[in-house]
Amino acid sequence: MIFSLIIYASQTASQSEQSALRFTRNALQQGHTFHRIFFYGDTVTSMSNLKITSRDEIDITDQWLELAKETDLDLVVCIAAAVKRGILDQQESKRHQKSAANLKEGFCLSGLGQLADAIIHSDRVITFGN
Amino acid sequence: MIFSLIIYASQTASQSEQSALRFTRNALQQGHTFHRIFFYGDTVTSMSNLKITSRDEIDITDQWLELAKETDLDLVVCIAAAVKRGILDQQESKRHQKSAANLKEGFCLSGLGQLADAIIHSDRVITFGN
Amino acid sequence: MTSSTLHIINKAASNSQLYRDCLDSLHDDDGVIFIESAVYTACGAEPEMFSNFNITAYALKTDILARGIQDKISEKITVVDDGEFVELCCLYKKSVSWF
Amino acid sequence: MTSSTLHIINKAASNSQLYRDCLDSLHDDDGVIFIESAVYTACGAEPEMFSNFNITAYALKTDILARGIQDKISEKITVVDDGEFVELCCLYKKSVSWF
Amino acid sequence: MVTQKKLLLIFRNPPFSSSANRDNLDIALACSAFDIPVSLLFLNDAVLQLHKNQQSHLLEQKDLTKTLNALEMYDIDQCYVIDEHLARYQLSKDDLILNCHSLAREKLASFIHDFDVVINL
Amino acid sequence: MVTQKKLLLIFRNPPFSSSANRDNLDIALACSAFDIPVSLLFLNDAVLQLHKNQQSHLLEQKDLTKTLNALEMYDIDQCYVIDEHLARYQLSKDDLILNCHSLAREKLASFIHDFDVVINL
Repeated sequence: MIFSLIIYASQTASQSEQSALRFTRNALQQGHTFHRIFFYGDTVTSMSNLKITSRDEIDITDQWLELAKETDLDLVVCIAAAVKRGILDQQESKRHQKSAANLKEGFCLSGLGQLADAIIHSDRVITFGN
Repeated sequence: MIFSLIIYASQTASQSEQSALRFTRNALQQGHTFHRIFFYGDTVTSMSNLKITSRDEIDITDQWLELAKETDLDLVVCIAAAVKRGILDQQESKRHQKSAANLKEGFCLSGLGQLADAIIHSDRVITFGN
Repeated sequence: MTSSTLHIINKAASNSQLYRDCLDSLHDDDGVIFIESAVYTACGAEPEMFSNFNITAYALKTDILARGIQDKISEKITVVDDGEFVELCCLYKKSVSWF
Repeated sequence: MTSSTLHIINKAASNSQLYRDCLDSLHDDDGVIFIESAVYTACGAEPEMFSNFNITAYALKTDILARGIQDKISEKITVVDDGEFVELCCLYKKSVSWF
Repeated sequence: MVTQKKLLLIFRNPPFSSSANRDNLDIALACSAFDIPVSLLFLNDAVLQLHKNQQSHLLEQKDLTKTLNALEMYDIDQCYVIDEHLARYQLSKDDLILNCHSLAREKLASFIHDFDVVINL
Repeated sequence: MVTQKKLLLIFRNPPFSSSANRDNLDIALACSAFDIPVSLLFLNDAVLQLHKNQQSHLLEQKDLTKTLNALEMYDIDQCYVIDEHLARYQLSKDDLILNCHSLAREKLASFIHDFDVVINL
């Protein structure tokens, strides 16, 4: 079965991103595939590479990247949600003449069209939110 | 009367920061003073200088800075809340060997001791949260 | 200045647990002010839930006007402007925010 | 595969409006799964509120164990592990998340 | 060939309280541009988002009303509210900025049942 | 000379659901270090934060239990719960990781009345 997920919750404010990650791991183990993981709303602030996680805590964002390495997940961060919260890739940073880019490598900024595409091409769309 | 405020709400997710700003403006007009405005929790993500506000929207963060210019407000962003959400000043950026700093100029990173100090030295502590 | 508390609530009454906790926390002579989405609670019959208490209920004018509900505010509610909200915070000895 | 819906709810029952909306949305043969803070709803008497419906109520084992409430789960609730949660999402035709 | 799926977007928040309503509207516009048939359901406090006479400039916020009014241009004309939820806020359909279908609360479950994908922000 | 103020921190969230409980605890520790007398009130769902036998590692989260257990070291021993809220979750004081005073719900208002500053996250 082909899944897509929408994740809509600040990482610091909820367990949603962790629930979504566990769901993805388990679905992949069962042989299902993922068309796309779409990060929307306040979730996008997790994808900052300036974030500092203390040694006794686990950064869920890095676990998405590890999983993506093994399984070719398409991790899309909503570009409109990202730029208004100060999460920029090189291109957006240059375009808006900002001093830095801070989107974690491995995530990709793109538009809501990617969510529409995910709805069209997935058997199931599951939302994890808060 | 001496006020301090705690602001505890993501700017994108609530009206709280705007309510706090209006409160501050009105209190200053009445001749009250502010010992400190303490930004805590998800509020701190508003203080990113990488944030892009579209032309038809108003960036509340900049209005705090304007008000602070006229009235010498002490705008403190909780350092622990900030670094774990990827909001860094030059010093934290260097200390954690990160590629950039992104705290908006005019805000200051500091510890929860500043909140304790505000409680001790203010006649009223008002929380605006979400 | 009173020795009482100003309770500041900013969510709609559909957050019923928040309202129950706030009600449980109301002491004689406390005040409640409805701001942000809580101004809807100042409409029609809703303020009834506060009527068992000897408290004054206020609602913030700016938030009422922004939501276009100025014609629906209950007569039991004292509508205050932004300046008067500040004055209430001075009048009451402390505030408790419910959000 | 059924033509029914899996309702995924993740808040404690103190969010009563969320639960009312979810209940109003339950069609015959729909399922409900309690995850995250909603697993508390699977304790004791709480699942009663779902008993008027011809639905199956599940609760997520990992979230139950993390909260230390494994001994309190009602017999009416089917406890599922993370893998079975995925299977439920396949079994039901679509999901609606309540948060 | 991909079968056409019917999408329902559920709104649950009052205006100015979170970015969810705007985020959900943006999904509606994007999906409509991809020819996905979109319906909008304003549950509970979300009916307040449709209230006439809002003055968002007082809160220095962007006006969602404009986007809502533009929905028809995007061929999104399937908007629903629940009678009982309107009544709770003493609203009638005339008080709303959109032309909405009203649903009895008892019909909600079968209404939702008919969609293929539901996003509930 | 500054008068000593009594601070009450109100907790309202179940565990793992938001950062509010941890943020509130951090305020408690900081204020205690400044010799502000601190009391903690666990309202409603927040009593669940005190439940024994939690296994936060299953959710890859940091354990708040350790910080709660350290409160006494910081001379914070004024922790309160409401009888009725415990009962709602079929909990007794023995199920809690902290030694809490229990309050009748009817006493809540006068309890809060006695503090000088209240932070309710």
